Amino acid sequence: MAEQKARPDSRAGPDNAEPLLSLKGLTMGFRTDEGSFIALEDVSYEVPKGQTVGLVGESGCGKSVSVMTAMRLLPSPPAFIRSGQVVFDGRDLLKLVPESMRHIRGNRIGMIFQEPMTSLNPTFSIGFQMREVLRIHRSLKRKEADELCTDMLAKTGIGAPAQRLKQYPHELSGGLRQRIMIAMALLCGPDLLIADEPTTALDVTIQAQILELLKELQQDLQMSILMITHDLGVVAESCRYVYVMYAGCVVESAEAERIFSEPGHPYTRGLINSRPRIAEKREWLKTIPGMVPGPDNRPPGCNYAERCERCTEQCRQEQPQFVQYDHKQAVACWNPYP
Amino acid sequence: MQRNWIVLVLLVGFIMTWPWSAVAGEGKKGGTITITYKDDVVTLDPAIGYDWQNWSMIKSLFSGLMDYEPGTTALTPDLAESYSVSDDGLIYTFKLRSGVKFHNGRELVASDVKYSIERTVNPETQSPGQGFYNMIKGFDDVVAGKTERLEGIETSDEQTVVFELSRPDATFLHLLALNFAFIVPKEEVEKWGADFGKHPVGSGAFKLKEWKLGQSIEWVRNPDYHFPDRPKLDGVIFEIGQEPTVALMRLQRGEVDILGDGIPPARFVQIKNDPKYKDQIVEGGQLHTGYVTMNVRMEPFDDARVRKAVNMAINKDRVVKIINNRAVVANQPLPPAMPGYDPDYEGYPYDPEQAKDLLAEAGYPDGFETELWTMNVDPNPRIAQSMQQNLAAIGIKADILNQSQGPVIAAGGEPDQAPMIWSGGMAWIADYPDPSNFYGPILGCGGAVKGGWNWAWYCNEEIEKMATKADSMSDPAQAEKRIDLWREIFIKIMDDAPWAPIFNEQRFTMHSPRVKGKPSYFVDPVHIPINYENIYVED
Amino acid sequence: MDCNYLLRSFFYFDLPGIEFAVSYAWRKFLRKKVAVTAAGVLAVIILAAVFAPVLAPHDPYEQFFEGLTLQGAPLPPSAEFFLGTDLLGRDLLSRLLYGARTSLIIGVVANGVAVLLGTFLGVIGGYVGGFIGGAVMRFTDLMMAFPALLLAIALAAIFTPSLWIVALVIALVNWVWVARVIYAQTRSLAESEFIEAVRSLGASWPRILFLHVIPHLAPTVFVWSTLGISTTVLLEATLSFLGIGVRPPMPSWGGIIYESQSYFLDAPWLVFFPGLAILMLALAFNLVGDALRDVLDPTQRGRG
Amino acid sequence: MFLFLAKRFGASGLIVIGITFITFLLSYFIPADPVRMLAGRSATQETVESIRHQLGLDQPLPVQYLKYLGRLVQGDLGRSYKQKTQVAELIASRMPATLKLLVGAIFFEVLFGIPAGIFAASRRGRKADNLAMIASFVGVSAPQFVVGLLLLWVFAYKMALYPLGGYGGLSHLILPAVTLGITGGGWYSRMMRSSMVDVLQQDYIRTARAKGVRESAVVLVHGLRNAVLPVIAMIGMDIGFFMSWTVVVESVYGWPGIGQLTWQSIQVIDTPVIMGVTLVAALAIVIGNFMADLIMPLIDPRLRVR
Amino acid sequence: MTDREPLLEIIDLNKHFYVKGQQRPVRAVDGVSLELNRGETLSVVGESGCGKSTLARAALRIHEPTSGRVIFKGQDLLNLSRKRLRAKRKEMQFIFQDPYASLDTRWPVGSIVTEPLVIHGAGDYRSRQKKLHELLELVGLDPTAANRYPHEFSGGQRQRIGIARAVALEPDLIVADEPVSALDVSIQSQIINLLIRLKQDLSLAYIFITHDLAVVKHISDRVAVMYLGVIIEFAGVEELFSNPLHPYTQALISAIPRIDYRQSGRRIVLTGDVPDPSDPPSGCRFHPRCIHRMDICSQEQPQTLTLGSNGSWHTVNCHLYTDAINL
Repeated sequence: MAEQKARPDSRAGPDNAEPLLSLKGLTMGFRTDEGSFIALEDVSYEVPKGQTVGLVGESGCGKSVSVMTAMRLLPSPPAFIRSGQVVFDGRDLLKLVPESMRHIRGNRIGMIFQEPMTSLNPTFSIGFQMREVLRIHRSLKRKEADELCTDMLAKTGIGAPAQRLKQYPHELSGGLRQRIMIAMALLCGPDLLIADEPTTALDVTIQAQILELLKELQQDLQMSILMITHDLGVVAESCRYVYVMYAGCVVESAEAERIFSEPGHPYTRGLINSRPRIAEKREWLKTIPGMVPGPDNRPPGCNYAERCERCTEQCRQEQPQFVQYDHKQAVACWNPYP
Repeated sequence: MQRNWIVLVLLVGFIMTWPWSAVAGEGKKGGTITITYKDDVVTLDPAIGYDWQNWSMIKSLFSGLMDYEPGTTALTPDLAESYSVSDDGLIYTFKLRSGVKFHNGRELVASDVKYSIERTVNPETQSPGQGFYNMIKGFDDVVAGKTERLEGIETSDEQTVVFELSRPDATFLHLLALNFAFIVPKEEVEKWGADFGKHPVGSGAFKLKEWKLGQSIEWVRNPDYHFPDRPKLDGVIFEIGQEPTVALMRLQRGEVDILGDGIPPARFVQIKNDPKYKDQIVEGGQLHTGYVTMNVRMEPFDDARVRKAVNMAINKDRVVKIINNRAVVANQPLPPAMPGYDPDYEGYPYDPEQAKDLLAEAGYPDGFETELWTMNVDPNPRIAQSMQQNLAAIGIKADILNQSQGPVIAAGGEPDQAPMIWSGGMAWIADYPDPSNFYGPILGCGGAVKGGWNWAWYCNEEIEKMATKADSMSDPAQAEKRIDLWREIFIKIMDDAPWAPIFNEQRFTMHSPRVKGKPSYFVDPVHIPINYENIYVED
Repeated sequence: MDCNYLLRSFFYFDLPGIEFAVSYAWRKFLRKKVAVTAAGVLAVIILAAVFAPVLAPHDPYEQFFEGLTLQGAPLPPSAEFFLGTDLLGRDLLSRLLYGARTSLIIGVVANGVAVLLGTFLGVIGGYVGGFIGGAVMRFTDLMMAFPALLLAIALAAIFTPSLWIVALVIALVNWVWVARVIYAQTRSLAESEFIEAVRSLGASWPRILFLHVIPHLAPTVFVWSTLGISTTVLLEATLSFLGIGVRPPMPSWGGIIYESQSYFLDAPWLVFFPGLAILMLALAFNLVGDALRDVLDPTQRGRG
Repeated sequence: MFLFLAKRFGASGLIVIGITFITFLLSYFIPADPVRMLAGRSATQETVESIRHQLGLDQPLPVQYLKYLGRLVQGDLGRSYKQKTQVAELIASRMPATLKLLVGAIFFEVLFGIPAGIFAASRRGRKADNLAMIASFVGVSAPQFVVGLLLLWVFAYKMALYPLGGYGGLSHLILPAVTLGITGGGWYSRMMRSSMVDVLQQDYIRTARAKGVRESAVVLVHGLRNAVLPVIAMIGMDIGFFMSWTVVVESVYGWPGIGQLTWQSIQVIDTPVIMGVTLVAALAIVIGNFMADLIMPLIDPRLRVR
Repeated sequence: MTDREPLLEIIDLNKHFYVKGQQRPVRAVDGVSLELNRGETLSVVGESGCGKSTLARAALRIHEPTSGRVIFKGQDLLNLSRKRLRAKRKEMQFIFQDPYASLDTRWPVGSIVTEPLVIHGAGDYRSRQKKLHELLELVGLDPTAANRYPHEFSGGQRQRIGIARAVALEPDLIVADEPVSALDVSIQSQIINLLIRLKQDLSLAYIFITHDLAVVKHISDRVAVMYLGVIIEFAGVEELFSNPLHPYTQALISAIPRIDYRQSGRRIVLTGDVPDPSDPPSGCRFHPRCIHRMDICSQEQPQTLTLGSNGSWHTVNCHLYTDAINL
């Protein structure tokens, strides 16, 4: 399977910087009652040290699944990994014993999630949940831990941090909760922060706050961020490098600036053009016809072929190869836009 | 008056000769025994306690003017030192034993006797025994609430009680041996009020030491008991809430001395067949009859032929077998141990063919449908089913209605509700060993009223007259004749067949090897399961 | 409103969909091995009950003379009486087979009545609301707090027990749970967006209730119609065990145990076989009902 | 919080009163005359009427009920017709046994039900899960009287490990408690499982894992605290459930508790005792729910507001 | 009725409701006044919890408003009997945010789409079937969809079903509550285009409830900005985006993440969260987060000021402009 569909290295290599996290040819799927299906096909991307990388795509394209797989947070069964590697700081995470993996999670890789309302345990105080991280990864006295927590809360712009520790999630607003999630993820000073749709559930004004905050923190702490989002605007605002996913595959990777100015893959282009823009007035929005194929009925060739305006017979038959334009852009398409 | 003296002499002779002397020489004092019961002991108030379990307990905690010789149904004076009856049978004079003390230390005097019986008769007490004393003069006034004093009881001095009856009654001495006539100290009754039943103070062989509700009752010897050689035991412990099956196992292990509830029916066959326990099981008759009533006011049981047919249809041997032969087949209302039982009477034989003929004669060649009521506690539904099958064989389709006791009793007390009732579980165990006790409420006209206990609604004027006559034959000289009259009455009743007598339950008591005493003490007709006063232990 | 449309919309349009839903549910159900096994057991019991007259080796009511020992003890399993005899000398196997009828009839009838009653009151409580709905639900709360077995015992004492009375008594005790579940579901349906949508189209309340709310309750009702039977069977057995079940000599599994419970040490087969039968029946209904719940109505979970 | 509890208490009070009313009505309609049974077989008509009058049973039903309530308010449960004892005293004497049984049963339920549920949930979809769930359904489907008799037969009779029923120490308690708890244990394990399965799919569980929390702690700390809530609510309701099932279990084991008292009283239509027992059962339900209401906010802070 | 008369006029509409355990009512909609002309699209925009969905429902009496007037085609909806209101509903329809939750999953699509026709007794069976096919075609669904059930469709298709149902009776007004928020980006554009096309074809008027300013900009004629139950700014779309007056509107517009990569310039980042609607701040409800906060803001509720630049009409509720109007 892996050999047949092998593609040239999809990584264009953001800035040639040394990668901190890299997924290499990850193919995985789920077994269900209805049979098993492949969710991710040969997914490769990488996050360099100290940079923010975006992972964009519509719902169901596999962006969250890829990081959950990388972090080994998917229960198996039903999830299974067919092939690939997840290299973090030189080690393949997929080969680690669970105990070592545990020491990476929350310690060297922090994660924040889409739903700040539900991502915190409602039955434990903020303080407990934050201290827990320190208890697991650092052996600190309670007082030291509390200090560290309040510091971190203050850093994420939360007022009266000492009181917050005593509060429970339901007493806080969504924005605050997301800040707390961020603070919690950053407690151990991770090298990488995985932000899975961190602002999707938030209001625009709060989203702006959180994005600003992430930007500041990244500069302060010199960490890498993998930003998963479906919102091209968020990517444009916060990422230097972007991977676009469609139906379980990475279809394009490029510098953020490049991807918006000269999108190579028809899908990327369609996505960008289908958003209404504040700055210009158009009568009709550009649309992408049809729907994303489900994981159980993907075509033999390019997954996007059915919806693509530049589709050829080759597209229907063969999986497209990655075409590397330069170090700034690579596209998996038989007929990419120039 | 002369005859009174004869009675007295006879009685004194009785007292001096075998029962007491025999008992006095038998066994030694000391030791404590353990008895188990499943159900709670309801009350130990002699005016109220009226079930087989507390009946004999009360007898050992209290005493009355009269008692029975242990293990028999023969009357004997107890608190009475002597008594005399007037010629017309209306005046009874009792001389009390002197120096008898209540458990609280006070001496028992004649006014206590008066008080105790008045208390039983007083409606406020709600004594189920009240109605027994309706022959005492002034009874009606007390019942009507006009007075609390019974006109018919006089205490001329501290040791003498005189009863005046409104009509002669041959059973009166028996009635004084009933628990309801046992003597209670007024001050204690007033102290405890309605809770006297939980704090009984009497003058019996034992006194209550401790009662843990729902768990145990502990008795100790009454050192001041007026029979100095009794009781033999230092104490008795009742453990409450013990399953009969468990109790049996514990007895086998030696932890328990007497099975209060008897041998559990389910284990009966095994235990009975085990030679190891041969000496520990005592069998005896009871003053009990199990019977099916047929409502003579409801069709088709208004026809005596139908009732006779039912009598002939029921295979009583099979019924007895179903309860593991723990009974003997009955053919008349009276149990064999009861004076007046007719051993020569053959009754209705088991003969389905003839039963069918009788039915056809009565106009039911194809039988009919009816209902058989029964109480819903094992083995009664089983017995009912066995009879149901017998009835079905002659074409009577009886629907079994099994209910808890209350509704069955209620239905029996209505003239038109229950055509047939199997009496099991609610059946008649005699209060006192006299045949009259089997007539009045359950076969006499007085019981055939709404809410009454004559579930057959049988009322025969002729028999009623005979019964009245028999009851007034209080002269001891007529005793034999009286019994003969009763015998005749019950056989006559069987001609009308308002009942189908089924069986007389046998009593089986099992005791540990260390408990000794005459076998009759263990199947004492009035002390169930044992006569606590007279048994002893040998370790 | 033309009836034609109603009919069409229900039968013409709905049919393919229902077929689809049913076949989908069916396939999902078949994948559950345990449930299929349980359904098999159920089928066996139902067949045994239906064909009891054919299958039973003896008359279940016949008290055989040779069915008891001379001392009146029941016989252990033998060639003549496969599962032994009961305390009246009747063939236990035959009584068990006929007893299955009792259990099933009471199970189905009692539970059917309970489900109907519960659904009716639940819908009133959940959809009508206001004073009536509130009163209905307060009453349900009350009955919920009433010790069920005590209620059944008292009811059984008031009405002389018979097959149908026992069924009724059980129904009167059991409807409460159905009412609670239906109430909760109706409430959430009544507040759901698609009902809001239909209301915004201008639909009248009977239309909403009968065409939109009630069809959604169908799976729950169906699930409870199955799941509830196990509770009913157990309750019937328990009532019989306490001596207030169906009228003897009608065979009932609980009744057999009731009659023989004190003999269980010496005649354990009299407890074991009927006990096993009750267990199997209740278990089968439970497993099938639970699987149906998973398949049809995964949101409902409660104590039956 | 206080207001909330007060409201709950008020509602509970109404429920208790409603229950007493229904019980009163039921005992009134039971076709048996307690006075007849009380008065004995030799009683005259006058005596019966006089007793009826003394007990106030000749008054119209509403008056009887109101008088009953009036006495109830003064803490007087009445006197048993049959035993002539204060009902309160009777119940009090039976209470320790029943309480022991209840505690034992709940202990058993919780001890087996909850771990089994957690175990099954953490192995969801695997063989162990299936087995545990079938076992729990066996527990739910097993009639208690059969379980009781079989346990007695096996463990007390054949193996002689425990006494053959009866009241006493721990060895007496084990079999009845297991019997009473087996249904609940089955339910709890099912509830615990489904609740835990739900909880383990929650986002905060993912967060906990992402923090590097040990899997056992994810389940037992983060999962359990959330998943146990419905089970606690259920235990609250169960106390009422038990009050009626004790009738069966106590009858099988000869356990001298409220259940036996109930059964005896029903047999002879001892209305005051029946009323008292139902009241106790209803109170048990109310108290059970109330305790659940008190305990749940300790576990879930969201319930603490108000 | 003249064309000049607005199709829908909402005057001082209030919707208060009580939340369990809270003493004071939540004033979800607090004295809102709006008007909508025929064939016009009015967007109501605001963050979650600002009361925009409640406003939409209260205006159509899907939820009974507390007080106010809603004049639809010259008739006050709030005075109508339930029966007459039901009849009136054929002229005003609703589209919901969650296309799955708003469709009866037990009904086939054909029945769902024709249900409004049945309810209002439009045509016979045959004509309704014809209409059904037209409608399906209109919203871009396959005719075979009629026999299938909602769960067999994707989110975008379901929203098309919802839209088909809404336009079945050819209403004058459609209130759409976040109709595209739950959809994927590539599907959003399809639905938006569909809505615009329908508006042109069927001469509809929309009230469009959304939080997505980019969509608002694209689709609306006029925009009302809502904050904590109050309309704080109301203007034509071009006017509003080119000249936002209220500090909140300004922040909102600047907070939109832009795809137009190079354009992202200075951004106003608001501090704090939207306050609890059951306990809104005194005075101007926005004042705790406002960068131009003045003393008066916490004391007095600002009046609705009508301003205009270049002759266009524009209202705003803000103390900043009290002086401007006096000039």
